[in-house]
Amino acid sequence: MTADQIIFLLCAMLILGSALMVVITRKLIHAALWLVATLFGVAILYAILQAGFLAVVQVVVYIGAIAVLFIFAVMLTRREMLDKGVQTRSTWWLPAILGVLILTGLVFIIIGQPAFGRSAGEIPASVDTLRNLGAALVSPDAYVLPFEVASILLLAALVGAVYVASGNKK
Amino acid sequence: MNFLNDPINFISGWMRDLLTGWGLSNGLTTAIIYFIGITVLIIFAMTLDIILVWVERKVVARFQDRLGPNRIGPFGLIQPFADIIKLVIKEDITPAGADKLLYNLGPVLAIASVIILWAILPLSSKIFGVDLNVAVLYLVAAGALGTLSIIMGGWASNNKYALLGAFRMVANMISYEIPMVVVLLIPTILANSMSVQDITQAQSGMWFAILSPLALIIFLISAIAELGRSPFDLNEAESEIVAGFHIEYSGMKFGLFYAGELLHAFTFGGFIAVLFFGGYGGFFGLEKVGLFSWLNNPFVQAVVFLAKAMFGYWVIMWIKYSMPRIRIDHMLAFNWKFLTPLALVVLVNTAILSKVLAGLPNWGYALGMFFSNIVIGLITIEILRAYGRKQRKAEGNLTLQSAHNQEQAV
Amino acid sequence: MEKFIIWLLPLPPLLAFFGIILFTNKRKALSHKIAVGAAGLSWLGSMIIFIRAVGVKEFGKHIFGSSINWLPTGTSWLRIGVQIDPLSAAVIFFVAWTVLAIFIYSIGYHNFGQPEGDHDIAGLPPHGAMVTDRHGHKHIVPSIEPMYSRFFAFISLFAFGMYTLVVSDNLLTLFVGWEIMGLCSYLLIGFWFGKPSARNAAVKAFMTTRIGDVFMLLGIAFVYSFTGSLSFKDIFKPEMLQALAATPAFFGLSAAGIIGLLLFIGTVGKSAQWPLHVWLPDAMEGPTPVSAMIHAATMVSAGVYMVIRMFPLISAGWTEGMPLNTTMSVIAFIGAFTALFAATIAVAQNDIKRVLAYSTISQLGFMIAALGIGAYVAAAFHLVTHAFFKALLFLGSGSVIHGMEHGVLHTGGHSVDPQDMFNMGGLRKKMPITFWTFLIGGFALSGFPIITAGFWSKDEIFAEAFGNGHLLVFIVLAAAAFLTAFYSMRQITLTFFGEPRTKEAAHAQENQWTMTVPLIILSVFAVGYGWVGIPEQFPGLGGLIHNWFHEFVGGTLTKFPQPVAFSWVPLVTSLCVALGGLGLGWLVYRKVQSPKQDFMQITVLKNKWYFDEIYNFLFIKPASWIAEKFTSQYMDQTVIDGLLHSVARFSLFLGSFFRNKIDKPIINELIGDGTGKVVKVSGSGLRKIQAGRIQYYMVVSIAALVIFALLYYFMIGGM
Amino acid sequence: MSIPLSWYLILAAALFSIGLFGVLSRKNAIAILLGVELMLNAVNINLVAFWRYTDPAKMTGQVFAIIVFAVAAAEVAVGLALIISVYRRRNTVIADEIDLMKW
Repeated sequence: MTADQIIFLLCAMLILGSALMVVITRKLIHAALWLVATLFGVAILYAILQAGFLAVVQVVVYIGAIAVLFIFAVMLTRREMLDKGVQTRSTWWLPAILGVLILTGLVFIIIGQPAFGRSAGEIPASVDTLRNLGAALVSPDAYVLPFEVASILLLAALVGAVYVASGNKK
Repeated sequence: MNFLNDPINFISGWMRDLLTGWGLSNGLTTAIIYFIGITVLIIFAMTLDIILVWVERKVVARFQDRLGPNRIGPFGLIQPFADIIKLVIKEDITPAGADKLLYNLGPVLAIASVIILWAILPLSSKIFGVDLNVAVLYLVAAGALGTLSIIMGGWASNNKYALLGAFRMVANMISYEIPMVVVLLIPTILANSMSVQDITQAQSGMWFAILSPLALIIFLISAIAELGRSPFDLNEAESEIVAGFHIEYSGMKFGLFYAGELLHAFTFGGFIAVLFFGGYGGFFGLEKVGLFSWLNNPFVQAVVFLAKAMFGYWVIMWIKYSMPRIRIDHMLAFNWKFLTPLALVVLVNTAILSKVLAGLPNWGYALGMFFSNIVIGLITIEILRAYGRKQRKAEGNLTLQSAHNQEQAV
Repeated sequence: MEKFIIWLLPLPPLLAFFGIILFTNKRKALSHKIAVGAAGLSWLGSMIIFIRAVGVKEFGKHIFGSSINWLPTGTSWLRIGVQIDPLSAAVIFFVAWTVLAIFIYSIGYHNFGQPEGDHDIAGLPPHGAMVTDRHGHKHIVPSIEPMYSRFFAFISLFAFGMYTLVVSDNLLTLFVGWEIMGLCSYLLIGFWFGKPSARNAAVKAFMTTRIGDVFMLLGIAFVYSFTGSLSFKDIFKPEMLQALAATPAFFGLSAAGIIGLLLFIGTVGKSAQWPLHVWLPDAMEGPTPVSAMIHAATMVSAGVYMVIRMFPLISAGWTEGMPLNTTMSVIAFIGAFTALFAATIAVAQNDIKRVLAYSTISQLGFMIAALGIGAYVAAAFHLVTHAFFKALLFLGSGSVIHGMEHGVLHTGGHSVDPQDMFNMGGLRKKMPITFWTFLIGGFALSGFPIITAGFWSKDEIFAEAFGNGHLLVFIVLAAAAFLTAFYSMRQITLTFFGEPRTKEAAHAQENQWTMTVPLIILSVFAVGYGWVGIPEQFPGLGGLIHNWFHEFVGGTLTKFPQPVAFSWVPLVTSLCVALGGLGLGWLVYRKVQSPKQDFMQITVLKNKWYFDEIYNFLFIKPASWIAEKFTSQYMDQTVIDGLLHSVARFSLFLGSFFRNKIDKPIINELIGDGTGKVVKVSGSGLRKIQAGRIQYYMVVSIAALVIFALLYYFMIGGM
Repeated sequence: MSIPLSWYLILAAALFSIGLFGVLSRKNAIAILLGVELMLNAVNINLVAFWRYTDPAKMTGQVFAIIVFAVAAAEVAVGLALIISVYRRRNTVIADEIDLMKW
């Protein structure tokens, strides 16, 4: 077991454990914070995968914005009885079974595929992933269109969210 | 590579040989070395923090035309320790109904979010945590952790005022993040890289502050807002919500918050220095001159950097203790209606000019960039004055109107 | 020219009928002028035709006649037309005269010119009106008949019917005329429909004649089906008659026999012969001119005319001297029997008109008997003479009754019956003209020798009967003749001789000219017409006047009938029978003052041999029983109504069954509400699926995904 | 780098199924969004893993991951806005109670 495998396993445990806690814990705030832990785990994973930019972006976007949004949302919709009752639906066992089935199915498929077994190749020093990423995002022949569309999407979401949440009492 | 010019690698190499010698596996040794490095950095930061407490109290006193702590030890040097001991001795109360886990996690995260920053702070060309190629973004990411800590603190203390204070603080930080991120792009554009080392090297010729002073000003303002200090420190606004989110904290937890805040301020001072004042370098090419080659020595660079950082910190304190508090909606309006648009304009301007003026020699390039910023500044001032005049006129005739009404009413 | 006039003969009375009915029934004077005018026109036309016909030599060979296509019957047409041959010429002569006389007579009879009755209502005979004369005396005067113009319309229609019958050249239009006269007899008998007896009499007359008509129609149909045509020319072709006589039909009779019999039954009904005679006496309910015209002169004689017309068919396969074929023997028997039978009843009647009715029946019996024994010309001769003197007698009795009514009004005693002979007596002084004309008529009826026409025609019949050896018929007819003479003398003595038995009789007055002139005209014919038919071999008078009638009417037959050899026996019998009857009648009834003294009032005869009761018992009671009990009670109420009710009940049951057993339980509950419930249940069940719970949707979709994946994996083979 | 690609995929699959379970079993609408976030992160892990293990030169994986970031952010923003407005009107965030299109 090499060091990075250990680190990976630790990180995997962190992610899965906190993910489970997100899903299981009764108090919603804790769920949100566990989500933050999961996201942090995923960021570390990206770091392991040498996708530094993504790791930091993950932290900035997810933890900085989305998690905070979640916490805001939880606080805005506070009501005393909310966290009292059982948080999961009465028929929670059905999704559990489904989840397990899907997991075993996927795992079965992943293991079945030899191609997935190979280990990662070394990134040649010449390749500067960040620069390539920047270039890919804005060069016309690569992904400038999806990039622009994404920006428009964000704008629309921004306007929409403001309009819906503001509850304009006309 | 001896100790003087590359201390960290030297030490790590030494340690590696030591540990491998002990038969540890390679991965394990690197893990241990990294660990030791991190602890040393943290210890350095915390000691610096204590010093800052003293500096803070002295400088604030001087601003307020008073002496500051001078009773304990010469010039009150022991005062920080006294404070720390006081905090430690204080009874540690956790409010009833508080969310134990979050309540305790709050202060820890506060300190964590600051210390994380030190990972990328370039003390000198050789002495630094890690040279991330996305350091600038890392700075913003760290900010996110800060937000989380404040929310946890506010929420967990089960106190309406704490929660409200946390909300306001978070709203403030998040909204000021936008202009900060936009402005951070400017040094990235100028230095063609997000890595702090590259930015510093890039500034050896010309400080970015000179190239885009507006960016500096906007960064300064958003940094202060990020810190939640002075004009924007509404969370501790006694008049409004007693003591903000850390109202329920007492004893060492409050101490952690307080220390975190101070260190955060200093760190941002450091970043201002790195991004706009050339960081540990920036001697306008001076260090290339034979005489001043000692300027390249890591330790000297470290001292230069710390001096610049202290200057940045001083500026922040200066603003803190001289500016009145701004109301929360003014603050937000100021940000969204004035600061963000201005930042975008400056960014666009820098992006375009950096490409357009690329051909010019260094001073021409700098001059063009500087003057463009001046022009933008003047235009904004003009717009502001027009807006103000209109506002006053509206209020003016309003008052005239009301007076008129009163005459008629009588 | 003649053909044109023949067509027009029946038309005037028809136009008069429509004119009166549609236009002028409000104005009485105008309507009777129209009616009499029309009768006059037809009379003029028929006189012209008669003179023309008499003028033609051997008229039997080339008779006036024309026919047109009327009904398309497939390939050929049914032809109808008009024809005047010697027989119809003779008949048209007496018809014209009697119709005209009766039209004029009825003007006076219905008190034209008298004031409106005080409280006369239509449908009842007039009761007289209170009048104050110049001197202020108030006395009752006979009032005018309220339905005056209606009466003239009906008798004009009747005249039209008679003319079409006489003039027609085929059985169909003959039958049309026959039926119209039947209708008119019904209408006129029931003229005073206010009286119930008149109504019943009208219905009785119509029903009995109708029975006869049905058989006659059968005969006509048989003839048509056999010969394919109805006109006399075709039927009386010799070879056709041979075919008819040859082909056997039912009951062992030949076709000709059957047809003859069927047609004869029609005549029995119409001319009131023995079995169907009951209606004629009751027909006296109608006004007297009606009785005179219909029940004496024209209608009843129409029946005999039809039989005479059909003589060649009836006597097909019989030649003079041969024994009678069955049809002729039947006819002869019925004729003779009716003559005697009616005569016996006539003797016992008190009502003046009833006596004459029965005498008509017996005289018709004479004619039928004559035809039965083959005396074709004698029958025709008696037909004509009888028409004249019987019309005379009826009109006479009408004026007697009219006079008696005058007396009743005068004295105010309404209980006295003006028609009962025993209330009369001694009217010869009060009504001389009526007395003398009535006397002539009576002597003609009883066959007073030499003078009256009745003697010559009856003598002819006795001669024929005796000459051809039908002794039984001869004897029966002789007895009938004796009785006829007796009751006519009884009638004359009771009404005219002796002293007036009641006050009303004392006040009777002679009537105005419109009633007496027709009497005189008819009395002239009653006497004069006889001399036309005196047989050649008659001792004394034989050769004086050529026997024109025999020679003229005989021409209608293809074979000229030979006059029978003269012998004394029939002559002597007819003489003593006539004179004996008259004398006995006078002797017996000179003294008689009241019915009790009249020994002839034998109850059997008085009640008309109980035939009415018999018929009542045999036919009417069963018919009414059938009508009430059987058809209405049993058939209608129980069977049909029962059926209907049961159907109704069944349908009700069915309805309720369907409703309660099928509709409500099955269709409503099971299908209607059932589906509703099913839908509701399934709906509420299914609703859960769409309950808007997002996670439920997601679970379901992912579950499906997993299942399909598994299926795919296991079924179609692993990855 | 001796970590085989399949490990990352299994990790992502696990994270995905946990997220799925979270989405399907939690009552609170916001918890559902948390679940969705987990699933999106699982997808991102896969993307980056594939980028890393197939061809680091071509940045498709990373670009796709960034796009997923954008979409996730937009989705959360709008989702939470909706939930808050629903809460403001219906005083509930329980997913099962928000089952009517009109109120």
